[in-house]
Amino acid sequence: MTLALVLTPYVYGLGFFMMAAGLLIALTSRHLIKRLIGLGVFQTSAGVFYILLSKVSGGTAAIRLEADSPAAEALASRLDAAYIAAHGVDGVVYSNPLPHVLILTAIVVGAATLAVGLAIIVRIRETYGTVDFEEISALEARALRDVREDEA
Amino acid sequence: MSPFAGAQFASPEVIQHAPALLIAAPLTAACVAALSPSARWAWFASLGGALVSLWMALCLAAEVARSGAVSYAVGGFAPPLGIELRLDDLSVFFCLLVSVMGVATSIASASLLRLELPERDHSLMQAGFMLAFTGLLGLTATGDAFNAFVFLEVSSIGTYALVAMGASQDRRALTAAFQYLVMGTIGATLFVIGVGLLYAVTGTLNMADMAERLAASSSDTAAIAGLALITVGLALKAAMFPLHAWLPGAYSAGPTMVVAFLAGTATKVSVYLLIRFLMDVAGGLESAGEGLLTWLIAPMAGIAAIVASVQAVFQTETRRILAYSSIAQIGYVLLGVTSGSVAGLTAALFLLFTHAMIKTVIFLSLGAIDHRGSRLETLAGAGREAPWTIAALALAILGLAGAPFTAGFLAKWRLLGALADDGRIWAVVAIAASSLTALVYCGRILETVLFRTRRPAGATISEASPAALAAIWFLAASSVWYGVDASALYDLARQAAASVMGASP
Amino acid sequence: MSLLLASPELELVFSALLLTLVAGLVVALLAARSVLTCILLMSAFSLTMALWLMTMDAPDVAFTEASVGAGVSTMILLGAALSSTDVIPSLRPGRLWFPAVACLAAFIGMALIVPDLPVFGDPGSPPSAYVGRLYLEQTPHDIGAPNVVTAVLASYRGFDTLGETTVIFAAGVGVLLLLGGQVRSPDAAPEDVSLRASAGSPVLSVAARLLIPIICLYAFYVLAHGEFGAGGGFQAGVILAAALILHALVFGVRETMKALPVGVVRACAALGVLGYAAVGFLAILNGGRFLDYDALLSPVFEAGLPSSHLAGGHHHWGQRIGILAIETGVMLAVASTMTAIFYAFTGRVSRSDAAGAS
Amino acid sequence: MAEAIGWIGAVLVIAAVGLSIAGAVGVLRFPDVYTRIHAASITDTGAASLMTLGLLLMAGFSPAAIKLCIVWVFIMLTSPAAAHALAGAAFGSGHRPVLADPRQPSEDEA
Repeated sequence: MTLALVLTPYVYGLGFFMMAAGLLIALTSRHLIKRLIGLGVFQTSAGVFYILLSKVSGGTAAIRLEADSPAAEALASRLDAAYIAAHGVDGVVYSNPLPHVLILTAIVVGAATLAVGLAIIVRIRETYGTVDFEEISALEARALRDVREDEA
Repeated sequence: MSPFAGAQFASPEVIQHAPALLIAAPLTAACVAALSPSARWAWFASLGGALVSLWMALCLAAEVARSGAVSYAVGGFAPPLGIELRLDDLSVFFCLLVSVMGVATSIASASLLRLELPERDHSLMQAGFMLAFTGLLGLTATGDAFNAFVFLEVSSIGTYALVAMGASQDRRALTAAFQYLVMGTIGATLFVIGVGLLYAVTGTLNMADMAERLAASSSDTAAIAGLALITVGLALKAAMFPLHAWLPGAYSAGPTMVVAFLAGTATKVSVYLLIRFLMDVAGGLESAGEGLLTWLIAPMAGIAAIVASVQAVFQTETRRILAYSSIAQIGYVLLGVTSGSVAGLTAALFLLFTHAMIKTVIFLSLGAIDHRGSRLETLAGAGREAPWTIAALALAILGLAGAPFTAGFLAKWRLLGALADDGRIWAVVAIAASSLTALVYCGRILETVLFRTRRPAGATISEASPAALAAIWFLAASSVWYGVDASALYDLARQAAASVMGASP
Repeated sequence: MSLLLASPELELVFSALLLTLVAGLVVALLAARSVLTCILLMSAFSLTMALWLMTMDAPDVAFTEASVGAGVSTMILLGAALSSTDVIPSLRPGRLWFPAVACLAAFIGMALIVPDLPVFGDPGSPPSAYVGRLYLEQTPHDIGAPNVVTAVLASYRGFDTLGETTVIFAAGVGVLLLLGGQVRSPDAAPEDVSLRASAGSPVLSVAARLLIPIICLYAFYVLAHGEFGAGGGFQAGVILAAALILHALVFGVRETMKALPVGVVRACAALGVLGYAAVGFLAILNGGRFLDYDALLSPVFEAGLPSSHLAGGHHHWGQRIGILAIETGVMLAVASTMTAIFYAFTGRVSRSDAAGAS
Repeated sequence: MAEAIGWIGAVLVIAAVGLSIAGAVGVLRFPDVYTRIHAASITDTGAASLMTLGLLLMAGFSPAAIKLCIVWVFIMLTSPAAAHALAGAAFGSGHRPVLADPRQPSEDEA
């Protein structure tokens, strides 16, 4: 358990680092596609956090095994009986399935966001001739100035 | 007394399943709209979906008035294992808001779409609109924190593309939609991380269960962080100052039916979730919810009320003026929410509902006379060319300015009263200053449409179609009616506020 | 067999090492300049993430992450980025500092709450000890499927999955709205966007002819096997879409569109979601709650089925049929939406190429 | 006996990992597209074969063994076809193989 205590801040730290990095890419990149990629990293790192919550030490994937099957016995052989009795379900220790389900949904949502975002980017490129954020802002500013001059 | 007490709109068998039908009906309508061969059939599908939802919302309002909160275990699994749809007074209030605006937008949508987009896109536009409608209704009805995220995305994903469809009129719709997508996704992801933190502390996703376990938990740093993330995420979605940058672009460039619906509902539903999480789920953590409300949201709302109003004065495009005014109004509503009293929350909810009606009228009528991202001056003389539409628009603008005998006036008056009673003089000053500023831009719009004459070069403006006029006038007339006799809506709002604050109405 | 099993603590260390690799790829992504590099790094990121998910006992998620993140996402990213692979410099430092400080502050803020979070791998943490454990205990009784993830996904939290399918459908509607106006009929379909080398390459066409039916078969296997192992409607849909996309890459989009026009694809997406919702309505009509699969079959009928739990057996036929029905709806919706998205992107790219050439 | 076969399987898997690393180095260090594809695809098939063989020995007679055999067949089918398509695409988009040693520039290049 001491090893797990050392690992805890490390793995959460990595997860939070990925969140911050993804957010940074999504907010600051000049290339619009790179912004979307950053957004994807940000969404995935939220998933990392959920999955970190799901792991049970010595557990296995949440597919129920028969208690006396060879696979279940092999898994049980490396854990002590008290641990299995306390945390196992019918003699086998499983990881928590709920975060897995949630993150399956979140991955799908990420793919959907990516598809719509890319569709908008394709249209932006056709309309403005560029996917550089700064250039688009400059083009818009110029258009606005032209309108103002027409008025004057 | 709720105005729905004693009413019964359907047989008990239907009412029993109303929470699920409320969401499943528009979802089915969206699929039918996408399948339909012509724009006309898609319109019928969307209208049908919206009407069934409104019917179900009315049934639920009556049911909640009769027997308190309704809980529906989807799939037959009791919470916390299954997903629970839970409707109390507060959610029913927002259900009614969303479905009324949905029906109004849907009625007007066919003629609005004809003005803006080629026929072949209409059925998909209706499908996208119904999906957004489904998502917002799901948000108000769900009692499960992660399910709320799913519906947040259902309502958003389609909306991003719908906003971008404004590009056929105004190319800025594309960049606005992209910014909306990035900001909206960041907001939703922050929300889901926050829910994850609450899940890490409580081990459950059901909101009621979460509230109980939070109250019992010993250490709450992670829970407070989770609530803070949820607050920031929802503030992004609600366009709370200073996270509002995406809203003016999206409102000014999107297609009318989309903007009218979003302006009336999307930011409002985010406010609902904010209330739900900070006052209900965090109820056990007195310090956390109230701390966030008092020290984060209230000051920002005060600044929003003033800054956004001033920004609105300096805009030249009609829709941008209105977008900034929406940001200011969200500020008013949040000031009421943070007041911490039943009266304040009631006034805030009342203001929220009337403002939704007013903004929907304004955007629908602007779209119906074919006035989009263009400048205010092009509206000059509109009053003479399209008297019926402009009359409704003028009524709504009067309501926005807070003229007496409109619902807008009554709402602001009660809000100011409630805030003054709580001793929040700074909030009263902020709202008063903002309202005075609002007079400037509302006056400008009114003056342009009513008294100016059209420049010779300007395009003619034609009256809205009968269907659109019906929708516009229905909402405009109700906003005037609630200005004269507010009791029905006000009682509903008070009931909702009382149910959150845990006080007897 | 013992060779395969390391000690539990060593597993945690291994998993942390893999996560370090994933984070390293994010660092590379921060520094990357060219979009093409970014896309490939994103793909590598997803693939490594899938490996990491395997070490975290999440095979279903790993499967999805690999097929969606490394497969479909990379493909549509490449499709959208094809004509602009130019290098765009990073933002000027003057514009960078505020977001950078904000992200750093967010990171530090999140790091501060680590002591309050569950210990990595702790079986007694609230998430693992409460609802998660209830699912593990009750699935054999309530659902009867060995794969608890599928049971939760399709039945306990089936409403979430309905929402998820709707999200995919909404994305399909959005992409078709934005890009689909041009690719209605096969005659109007763009010029061949297949791999340039495939023209007359017997290797590819033979391999594709051999593989496409097998891929389809595998998709149905994944669909039906979801109850017992990793898999399910969503993964099956992505695989089915992959078969169609392979067809388009090797034989040309025009051929694929002739076989499967955009209108049909769009209708299939709507029908998939509709089918899912219909299962819910059917349950209501039979007297259950929305999406209550136990109500799908009438009790009399189910009691007559072999080893039905109503007759004291352990087969939950209603749940089983319900799960299979909604997973089929998910597969239909996902496969057709992915195909529609692919049509929209490839159709568009070659259209702008043609515009540039003329 | 079973234990010994398991160890042989483990050795094969480790050999496969070594081969993969060699392939990765090749992809990074080789001079042009074609040699890199060569490095990638030869390890793709070779390492995967060793890996499946090793895993087969470790798994013994079980349903997993049948699945492993099927996986191997598909790798043998797809990996060369993918390499072929990649090389064809590279050639089609104008990449030419480097024929001389780039460290000793020939006269017409200089």
